[in-house]
Amino acid sequence: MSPLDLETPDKTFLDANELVINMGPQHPATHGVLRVILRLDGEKVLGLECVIGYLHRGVEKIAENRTYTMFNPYVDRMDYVAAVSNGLGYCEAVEKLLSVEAPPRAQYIRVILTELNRIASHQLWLGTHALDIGAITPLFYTFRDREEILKIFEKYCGARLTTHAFRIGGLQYEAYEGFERDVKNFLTFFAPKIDEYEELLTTNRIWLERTKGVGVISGPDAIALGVTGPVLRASGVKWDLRKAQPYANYKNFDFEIPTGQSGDTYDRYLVRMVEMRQSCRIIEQAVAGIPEGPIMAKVPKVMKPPVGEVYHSIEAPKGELGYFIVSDGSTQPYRIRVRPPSFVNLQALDVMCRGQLVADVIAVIGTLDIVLGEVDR
Amino acid sequence: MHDLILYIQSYLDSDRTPGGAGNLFWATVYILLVFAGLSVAVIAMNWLERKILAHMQVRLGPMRVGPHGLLQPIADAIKLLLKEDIIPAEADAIVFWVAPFIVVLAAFTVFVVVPFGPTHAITDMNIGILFMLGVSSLSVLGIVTAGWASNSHYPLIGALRSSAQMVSYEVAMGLAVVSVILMTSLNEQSTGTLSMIGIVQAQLSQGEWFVFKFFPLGLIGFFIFAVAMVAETNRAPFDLPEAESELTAGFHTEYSGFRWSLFFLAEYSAMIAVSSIAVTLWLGGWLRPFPNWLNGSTWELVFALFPGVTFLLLGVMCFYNTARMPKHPLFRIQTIGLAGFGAVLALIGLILFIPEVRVRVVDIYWFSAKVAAFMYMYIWYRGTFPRYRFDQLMKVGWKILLPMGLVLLIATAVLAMRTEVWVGIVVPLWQWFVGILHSLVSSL
Amino acid sequence: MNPPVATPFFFYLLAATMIVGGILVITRKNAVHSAMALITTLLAQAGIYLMLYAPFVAGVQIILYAGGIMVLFLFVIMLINMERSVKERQFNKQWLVGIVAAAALGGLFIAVYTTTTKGKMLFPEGRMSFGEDQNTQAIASLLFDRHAGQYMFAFEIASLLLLVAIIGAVVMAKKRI
Amino acid sequence: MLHISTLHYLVLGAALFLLGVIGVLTRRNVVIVLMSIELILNAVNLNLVAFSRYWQGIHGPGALHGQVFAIFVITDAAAEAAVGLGILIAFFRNKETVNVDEVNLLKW
Repeated sequence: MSPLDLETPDKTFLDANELVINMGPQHPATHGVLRVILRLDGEKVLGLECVIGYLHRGVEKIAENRTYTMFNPYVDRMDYVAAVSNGLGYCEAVEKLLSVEAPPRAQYIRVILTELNRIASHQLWLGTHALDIGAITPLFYTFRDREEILKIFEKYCGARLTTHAFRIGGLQYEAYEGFERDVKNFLTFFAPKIDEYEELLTTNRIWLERTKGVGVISGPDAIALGVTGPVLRASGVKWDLRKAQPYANYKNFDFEIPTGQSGDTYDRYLVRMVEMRQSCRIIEQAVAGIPEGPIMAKVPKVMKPPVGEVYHSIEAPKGELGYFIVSDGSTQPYRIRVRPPSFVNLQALDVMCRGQLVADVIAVIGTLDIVLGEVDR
Repeated sequence: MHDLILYIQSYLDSDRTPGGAGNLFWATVYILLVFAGLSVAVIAMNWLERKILAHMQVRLGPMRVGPHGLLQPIADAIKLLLKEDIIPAEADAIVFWVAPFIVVLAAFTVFVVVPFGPTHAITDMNIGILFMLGVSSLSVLGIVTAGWASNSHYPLIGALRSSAQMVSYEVAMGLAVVSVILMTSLNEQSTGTLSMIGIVQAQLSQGEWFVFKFFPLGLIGFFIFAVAMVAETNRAPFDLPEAESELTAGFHTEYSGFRWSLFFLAEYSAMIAVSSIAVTLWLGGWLRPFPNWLNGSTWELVFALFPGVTFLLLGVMCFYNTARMPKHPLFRIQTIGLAGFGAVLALIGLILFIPEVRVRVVDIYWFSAKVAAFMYMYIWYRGTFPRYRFDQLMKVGWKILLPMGLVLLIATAVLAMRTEVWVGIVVPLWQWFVGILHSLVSSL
Repeated sequence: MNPPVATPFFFYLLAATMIVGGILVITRKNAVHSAMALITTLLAQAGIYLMLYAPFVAGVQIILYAGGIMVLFLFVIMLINMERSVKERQFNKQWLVGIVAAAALGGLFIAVYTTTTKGKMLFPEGRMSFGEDQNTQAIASLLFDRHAGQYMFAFEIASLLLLVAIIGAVVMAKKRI
Repeated sequence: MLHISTLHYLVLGAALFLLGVIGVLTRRNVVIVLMSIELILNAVNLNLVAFSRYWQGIHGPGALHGQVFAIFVITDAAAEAAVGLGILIAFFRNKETVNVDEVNLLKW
């Protein structure tokens, strides 16, 4: 893709110059501090360029000056709406480097929390996405239900958003008294709520008109751009790391990978809705099968992984979240590189928005489900 | 003193509108009454919209200022009036200054012809409905100039969108209105009327509301108007000019304080104005429901008691909620306030039971009740629907509503010219169809 | 039958508004200001129509002129970039000739209107007031009635004219059809 | 003068007409020229309606021919404005100006 040429705008209708509009970084619909430079012909998007970095905190650089344990809380601050998944990815990557494995009980609790977090992340996405398209009510419904998940997190580890739930080698906290009951209660509470969301949106004429055929990206294009997660699956590519490269103990569970056909915004919406239901299925199986046993593997107090490098990726709510860690044998990583799903998915924005209208840019930003903390790191 | 009462009495019993009688004094009184009523309605609407929307969205809405947030609109109004009135440096100051007033004037002037009752209108113009449509279309000018004078991208786009939207939906709206005007001509002289009072009286003399006339033609016309009027007032799901997620606040982005509140006022009174058109044209204006089915003097009395009962119920609701207020001393003032408010409402309800008062307000009550139903629909739409995209909005206006309106107009014209077609062919066909449907359903 | 309401006062008020508005239209630099002045003039003229017991024409004036044509004007003014023309000279070179010609025309008007023939004014006043109650119906019967409708054909031609204008405007304004 | 006669309206119409003529003859901005033409048409309309009133005084309340003509003139004005503004846009697109003086090409 060539960079936008802002110096020599073409002539358009009525010989008016092309309109170059700066959307963001202070814009209600860019989900944070994303700045999008739009080149418009009237309301039609001729091209756009994302300007990122407004939330850059140098997380990867910080890692080089922290020990492996000390860096763990930092990853929660990347995708702050799916902090548990970030922690899982990091812990598993370091575990891989150390060649240890978390005990089964820890694995189960990890899966439960991660899947709960996936639901919470999707709920936040649904609320804000619908709000961008103009439906204000789903936002409040999803936030009401997300609260129940956050309560479980709070009871488990004391934090609601940046949980720091996992430790390298397992868990710090044993599941609290009544954890299983709370999770089961949540599942029975939540099942009808998804129907409630779908009732408001799935067959709503205006919702269909706003999302069908908007922001289409084909499967090959999505693969070429490195797009992952629900966005890729909605384009018909059945690629979910939980199935493709099972990590944690996902191979023990029976669940399906939803895919779409057309790769438009509506399919992405449907895929995520089904994913929430599938997450419920996984949690149900996991809660039923939590084994007894230790929650922490034997991990040295001072971690000195052997010299080498490791890449480990998990299926975060937004796509493939990978950690590439290079160890020089000391207590601190030599280099950590994070492959954040939002950052890579954001690349697709230009392809998805060309030829669409300004209002669709909003819808597409919403449907990509980006979190700027993760994009900018 | 006695003369004064007699003077008032003579006008209360007059069978003409003050404008029709050419009485400037009473016309002025009516204008002030309508203006005051409208302002109260806008304030009430502000509070109701927040509360109803909040309850639809599982939250409480304003609760702090006054009991159940009853004083919130007043607090907001004071805040807006005290705010600094900013005129951007690059703006065209005169036009920027004038634009909100154009919008407000257009929104308020239409109420000159709104018939709250057979005599309760400021005046009854021969061109009533034309006047209403024309004057309400003038608010486009205010919006366009507001967007232009702000001298900024977002307001300009918002203003162009808004005016394009209003201009295109006016067409469909006009067609629906014309079909009603054709229906008014179904009398012995076969002369229709454009007068708002005349239209309601035509419904009275024909014995049915126009929404049921030539079923389903009247209903289709009503539907077209009901969609177009939401678009015309820039409300959800057609609130593109104010699409917050795209254009921040549309044409009034650069406005603040008092001037902004004028736009707000205009938006709500325009909503009330178009709802009154719909009520007058299709829902029988001030006529009470079920006049044919529930007739007789007993039912007349029952329906005449409705205004009082409504206010009493509102008062009872206030008392009920007074009992539910927290018993903490901090809430004492609020509790007393709510009880007082309930007492006032109940008192109004009791006053409305007095026969002399009753017969004079029952028209106004039914008219306002129907308009209030529309107001609720506006809030409901806002809570339910996502927002249309601009091209889809235009598609709905030009490719769906306009052809529907044209077909409707032609069909109504044919039926109005040849009533025997309706009585002789369409009604039997319709009954036959309904019969088949009925037998199908019962056989299942 | 409506008694006339403060006729001279309202006439002079509306007439003054119209004249001032008209002067502003032809003197303002900024076309938007001109358009606003023209809208004021048109609305005042609708008031004058009401005074002449022509409510239907007044309604059409509001809905078509002020609400339709002027919105079109404002749209076009906003679409084309006027910044340059505001800074330029506003009147053309033959402005003096133009004013002289207009003054001559005005002289002609004065000459005609002050003419008296056999001691009578040119337009003796009928001094009758008619109700506006049936105005719309009367216009409708002139336009559409099967027997009295002498303008039916003209009305159809007018609709054809509008169609031609729509197509013409689209062809002119659109670059690619 | 307490009574407003037909002549009053005619004088008002004439004044408006003259203003319009001055606008058309002296202004350079095409948009304002078009607006001046609207002024002229309105002056004509005013006369027509005034004459209609006068005519009603002679031939009874049904003689509304002037008002019908006024409606036709308004229709005509709408058509004229649409086409005129269309031409204006085409002109602006090619010459980037709205001055009448610069309409000096027969072909582009």
